[in-house]
Amino acid sequence: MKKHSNPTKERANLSVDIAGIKLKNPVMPASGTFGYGEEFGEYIDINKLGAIVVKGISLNPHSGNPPPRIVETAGGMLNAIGLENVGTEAFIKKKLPFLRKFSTPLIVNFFGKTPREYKEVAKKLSEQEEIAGLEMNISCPNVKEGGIAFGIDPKRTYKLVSQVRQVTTLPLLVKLSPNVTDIKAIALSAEEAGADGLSLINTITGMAIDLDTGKPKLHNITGGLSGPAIKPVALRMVWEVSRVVKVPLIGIGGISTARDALEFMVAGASAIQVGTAGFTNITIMPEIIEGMKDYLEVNGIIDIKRLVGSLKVPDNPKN
Amino acid sequence: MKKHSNPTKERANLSVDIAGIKLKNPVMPASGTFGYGEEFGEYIDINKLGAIVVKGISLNPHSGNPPPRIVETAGGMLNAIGLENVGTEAFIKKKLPFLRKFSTPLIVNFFGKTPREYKEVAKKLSEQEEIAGLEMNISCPNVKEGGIAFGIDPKRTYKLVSQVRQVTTLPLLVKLSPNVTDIKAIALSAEEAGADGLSLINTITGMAIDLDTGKPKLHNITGGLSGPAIKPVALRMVWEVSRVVKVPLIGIGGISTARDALEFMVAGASAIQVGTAGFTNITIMPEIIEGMKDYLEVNGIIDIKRLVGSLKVPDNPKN
Amino acid sequence: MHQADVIVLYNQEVAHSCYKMRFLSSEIAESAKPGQFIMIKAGGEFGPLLRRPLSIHRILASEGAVEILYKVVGTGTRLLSETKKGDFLNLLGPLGNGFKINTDLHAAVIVSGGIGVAPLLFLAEKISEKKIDLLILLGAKTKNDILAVSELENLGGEIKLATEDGSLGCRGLVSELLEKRLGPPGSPVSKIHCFTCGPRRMMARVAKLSKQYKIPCQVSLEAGMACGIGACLGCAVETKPREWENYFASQPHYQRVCKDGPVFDSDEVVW
Amino acid sequence: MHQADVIVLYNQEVAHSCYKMRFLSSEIAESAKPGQFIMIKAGGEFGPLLRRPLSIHRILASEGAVEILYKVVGTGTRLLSETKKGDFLNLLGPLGNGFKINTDLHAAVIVSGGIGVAPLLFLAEKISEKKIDLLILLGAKTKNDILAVSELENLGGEIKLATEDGSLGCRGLVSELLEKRLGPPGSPVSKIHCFTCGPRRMMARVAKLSKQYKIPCQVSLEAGMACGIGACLGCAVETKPREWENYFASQPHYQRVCKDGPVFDSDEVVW
Ligand SMILES: Cc1cc2nc3c(=O)[nH]c(=O)nc-3n(C[C@H](O)[C@H](O)[C@H](O)COP(=O)(O)OP(=O)(O)OC[C@H]3O[C@@H](n4cnc5c(N)ncnc54)[C@H](O)[C@@H]3O)c2cc1C
Ligand SMILES: Cc1cc2nc3c(=O)[nH]c(=O)nc-3n(C[C@H](O)[C@H](O)[C@H](O)COP(=O)(O)OP(=O)(O)OC[C@H]3O[C@@H](n4cnc5c(N)ncnc54)[C@H](O)[C@@H]3O)c2cc1C
Ligand SMILES: Cc1cc2nc3c(=O)[nH]c(=O)nc-3n(C[C@H](O)[C@H](O)[C@H](O)COP(=O)(O)O)c2cc1C
Ligand SMILES: Cc1cc2nc3c(=O)[nH]c(=O)nc-3n(C[C@H](O)[C@H](O)[C@H](O)COP(=O)(O)O)c2cc1C
Ligand code: FES
Ligand code: FES
Repeated sequence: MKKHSNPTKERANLSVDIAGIKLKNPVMPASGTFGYGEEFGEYIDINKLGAIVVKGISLNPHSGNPPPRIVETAGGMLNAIGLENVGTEAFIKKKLPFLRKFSTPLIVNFFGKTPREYKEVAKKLSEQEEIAGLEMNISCPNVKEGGIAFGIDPKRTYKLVSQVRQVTTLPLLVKLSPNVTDIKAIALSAEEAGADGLSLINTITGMAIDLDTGKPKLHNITGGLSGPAIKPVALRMVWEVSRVVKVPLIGIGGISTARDALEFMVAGASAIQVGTAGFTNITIMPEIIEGMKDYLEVNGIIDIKRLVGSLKVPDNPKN
Repeated sequence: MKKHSNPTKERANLSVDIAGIKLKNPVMPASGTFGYGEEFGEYIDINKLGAIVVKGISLNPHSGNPPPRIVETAGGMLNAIGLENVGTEAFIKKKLPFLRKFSTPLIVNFFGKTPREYKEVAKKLSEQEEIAGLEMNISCPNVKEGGIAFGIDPKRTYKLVSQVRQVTTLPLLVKLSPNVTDIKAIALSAEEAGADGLSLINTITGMAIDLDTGKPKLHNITGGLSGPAIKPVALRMVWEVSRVVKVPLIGIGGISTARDALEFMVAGASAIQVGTAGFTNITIMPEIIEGMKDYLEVNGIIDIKRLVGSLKVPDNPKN
Repeated sequence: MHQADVIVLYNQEVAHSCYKMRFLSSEIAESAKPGQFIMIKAGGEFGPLLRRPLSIHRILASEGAVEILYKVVGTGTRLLSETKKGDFLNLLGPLGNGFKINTDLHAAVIVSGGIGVAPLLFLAEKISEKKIDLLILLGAKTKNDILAVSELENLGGEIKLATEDGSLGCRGLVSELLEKRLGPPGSPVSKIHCFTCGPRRMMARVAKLSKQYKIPCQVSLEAGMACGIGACLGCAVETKPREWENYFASQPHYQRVCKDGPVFDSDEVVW
Repeated sequence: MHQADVIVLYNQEVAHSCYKMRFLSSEIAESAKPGQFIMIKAGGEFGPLLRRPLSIHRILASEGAVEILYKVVGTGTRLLSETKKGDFLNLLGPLGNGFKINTDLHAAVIVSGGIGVAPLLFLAEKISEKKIDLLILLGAKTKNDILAVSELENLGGEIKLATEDGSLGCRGLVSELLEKRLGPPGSPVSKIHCFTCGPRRMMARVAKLSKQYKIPCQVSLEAGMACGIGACLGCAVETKPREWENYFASQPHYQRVCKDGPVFDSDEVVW
């Protein structure tokens, strides 16, 4: 990271631009950990966030998996919520009215069980002017093709993203799964297919067993690992992807402090999302924003954008 | 898990058979965390272990990566040792004499930079009668094919394992990398190519950044994540693989307690390896062995083999 | 509802592996309703990642203090039990909906199993304050697991005990006490409400009895939780869909224990 | 070498963010050599995963007690600083090779930078016991970072101080003190051995001077460690290959700080 002296003690500029969405600061919640905003609204000032990101929406409502749905692991947790959501229609009618009250841009995470569903949801959401951008979750099983996730194969990713691209002019973020051999290939496919930005990472598939009952701890058997445990993997993937794509990245995975957040930006993320950490500390996002500001000012960095991708490695052209 | 009453309080039978190697108990060190045995020999009774597994050996000595080579993360650590080892010849001359003193079977982990090297090492090691089995690490970059790891592609895996299979009659374990989209496909390829057993998982690639210097914390930039943080991922992969292959599995990843070890066996492992946990507690392996025995006896399970793959899920044929 | 570091005033073992803790929080003391809970971060920075949900056991309004009653079952509760007077604990609360005490309620029966008494003392106090007739049925495995008896006795209502091993009160299940009390099926038991908390199977039995006798019954459910505020959907419990919720069609219907509960009408729950 | 829970006798801040801790361990007290270290699990079960390496600062043989001197720089040392008298700590040691004190040694100079004095007090005591002439050069950033002076003074040898800001002793680097003391290059300085520990750049300077003056010099190095016993190869430091090790050919040559060190001949190290 380049340090610049800041004798006049200006306040650091934390604003960033993600795929045309202007953010006051790079900090936003991770989809599925912030409900539809209402739940956290009682505790924090949503206007202070960089963006709002809501629980993944599908065309029709889903009731999700039977419990138990969550289990704690070392430095992390597994969840198998099963994509429970109210569906596009109810989201627009019942959830949007609350969300439109804020000056903070709204990013809607969505998914489908078939490419058609993906397109339909994207289309319907794009008609809502309160929505600043879409985040497309491609880690879902494709029911048409035997339940294998869309986002684990570059070709499938390309096809799906292209189709969605055609139906929306909103900034389109594609959220990548870490459960792949080469996340760069998936990222490149998504970029080529028209993604305006990439969010990474989603959860890593894991499992927990209750020895005393001999059963899995989650009804769904496997679940997605999140939290500090996955931070090193997320950071590596952000760095790998940042070296091959041109679109901006949103770094996600185990971010719990301002330093974590800044590390992701040094690795190449233009913004970050906070998920699991919000469960332990409900005011973590405002705290991270303040902490980032303080760090930048103490170190004389007047604009956070200078940090993005500044990792000092021998072959980094950004240094 | 099935419980059986054990009124006579027999001591539980912990012995298992892995690919023809008879183990007193299912507990062994993970390659690279136990040196060449000498280091731990001062602290624990090596004769009590199920097997000895040594640091990965290559044809020629490797001096490894420049430091820093390790860094701690939440619930885990990253290492980028860079496969430092004394080479096959020095291993046989200088390290085997110590290792042959024990009644515990010796499993030698090895790797190569080319298929030829893999074969040569396997051949040389197979001539040593002290060696009970080989564990082939296929997560190494293939220098001939542009540095892409052998073990991330089913076809490459099949080819490499077949070639090694031809040069050794020793029990051949193949150690799988978790950095893949579908570990089942790699496992099936290795089995088909003649592997007698599979060890999983190796480390997950991760990264750590020093915010204050703006540099990666490891000289090698990325490293392998191990420790409790990865246990849920390892457990999931053992379970997934156990459902598609017939050869025995060795479960590895974050095992730190007897309960952890038993959970891996319930998931489908016939034996387990302990790596990172040995750094915090040097006597962890004897403690795990005792703890497993106690657990089995308290629960009236007279033979540990009954636990293997006993996970209670609706479609498990083993229940 | 707020998140704060609170100071511990008291933390003692009150029965085998059961602890009572008191801490200062005028915010919670002023606003909490019976049946609500708090989410505590056990062990501080290096404890387990997630908060642990614990019911509000009692409010000491004059001191602005709050009591919880908890059983050590794992790492979080063990670390909590090691907390000392003067230590700080981070918590979030009060959370959840709490029990509803209808204004026209004449008589209430509280059925508690084991540590399930935790939220029920607070409830019993509120019911007593309203001069509603109160019968308390306390059940547990053995006499060592019967908790909070003296506090409940102070309220002056009737208390019946049952233990599975017969070491205190009747031998048997607390639901049998309830059954005995309700008389032969068909007996008229009007305007009684039942409130229960305890092991799920016990609550299921109480729910079934209540249904038989047509007594409204409120149950306080448990579920593993991550956020405690309704944001993560981790604490789902299956319930019967209300009519207007038929858009879920053939899918099961879930509610959040943390936000829609933890107290549910026993009729709603799919047992 | 052993792994054990030891009881803490004393743990106090002795200078800004520097602590001295004393614990009972007759095994270590009896067997440890100057320059060896221990690996401590800070924060117990829920502390950071890996042990932390800390030098043996002093042995109190009669009490079977051991002292360490450490600076709070991160989580592990912070948790250590919160340890109280009577607490237990799990540790492994003594580890590593320690300083070699040649039998024919006539005069020794110890060069310490900052917290680098930690292993050097124990060494100075051993050297004093052997009636070897001892000069101690202590350097630090400011006078607040000069540690263990009174203990070193008790040994009766000569002590010179240097601080970078001049707040105590000479203004400047401790390596300049050494240079001044050695006189103009070419001065005859026979049978002196140099022992040093401190920031890597300071040790590199001392190593360079020693080489110039042809004085044998032992340095105590640091590296991030996982196992502390030579098993993981995590603590590599680049050294010059010895002749018979030429099988490494063009590759760099590494040694393990924990097992082959932490004390190395300064000539061996690739600075
Ligand atoms: C709304 C609510 C209110 C509660 N109020 C109280 C209370 O007042 N007093 C009290 O003692 N307990 C209460 N509980 C239960 C309490 O939250 C758990 O016992 C606690 O979280 C266990 O944490 P642990 O780290 O000690 O155990 P863990 O190590 O997390 O688990 C140990 C064992 O307990 C089981 N377990 C963990 N959490 C739960 C749970 N929520 N329900 C059932 N079993 C569980 C685990 O499966 C495991 O077998 C309440 C739970 C909820 C949801
Ligand atoms: C053989 C040996 C003997 C040592 N003896 C002492 C001693 O007697 N007294 C003492 O105060 N310290 C000593 N150290 C250094 C001490 O081990 C580290 O300061 C400690 O491990 C830091 O742990 P932490 O959790 O507090 O910091 P961390 O949170 O792990 O790190 C905080 C900061 O310190 C840096 N750091 C961490 N470990 C080291 C290290 N080993 N060397 C340099 N920088 C590091 C990190 O990069 C980071 O910037 C010794 C180290 C070694 C290898
Ligand atoms: C309870 C829970 C629910 C989640 N739901 C979604 C979701 O609906 N859509 C999605 O794209 N990601 C979802 N995620 C993944 C998170 O958005 C995020 O990618 C992941 O948790 C890693 O970040 P963290 O470690 O900060 O939690 C969910 C995560 C959790 C823990
Ligand atoms: C320091 C270190 C060195 C390792 N070296 C090797 C190696 O040489 N060959 C190999 O197959 N695996 C190696 N591994 C991987 C371990 O054998 C094991 O698969 C991994 O650490 C996961 O287990 P754990 O979580 O119990 O440590 C190494 C791991 C560590 C931490
Ligand atoms: S615990 Fe998160 S929704 Fe209930
Ligand atoms: S720390 Fe493991 S070899 Fe030195």
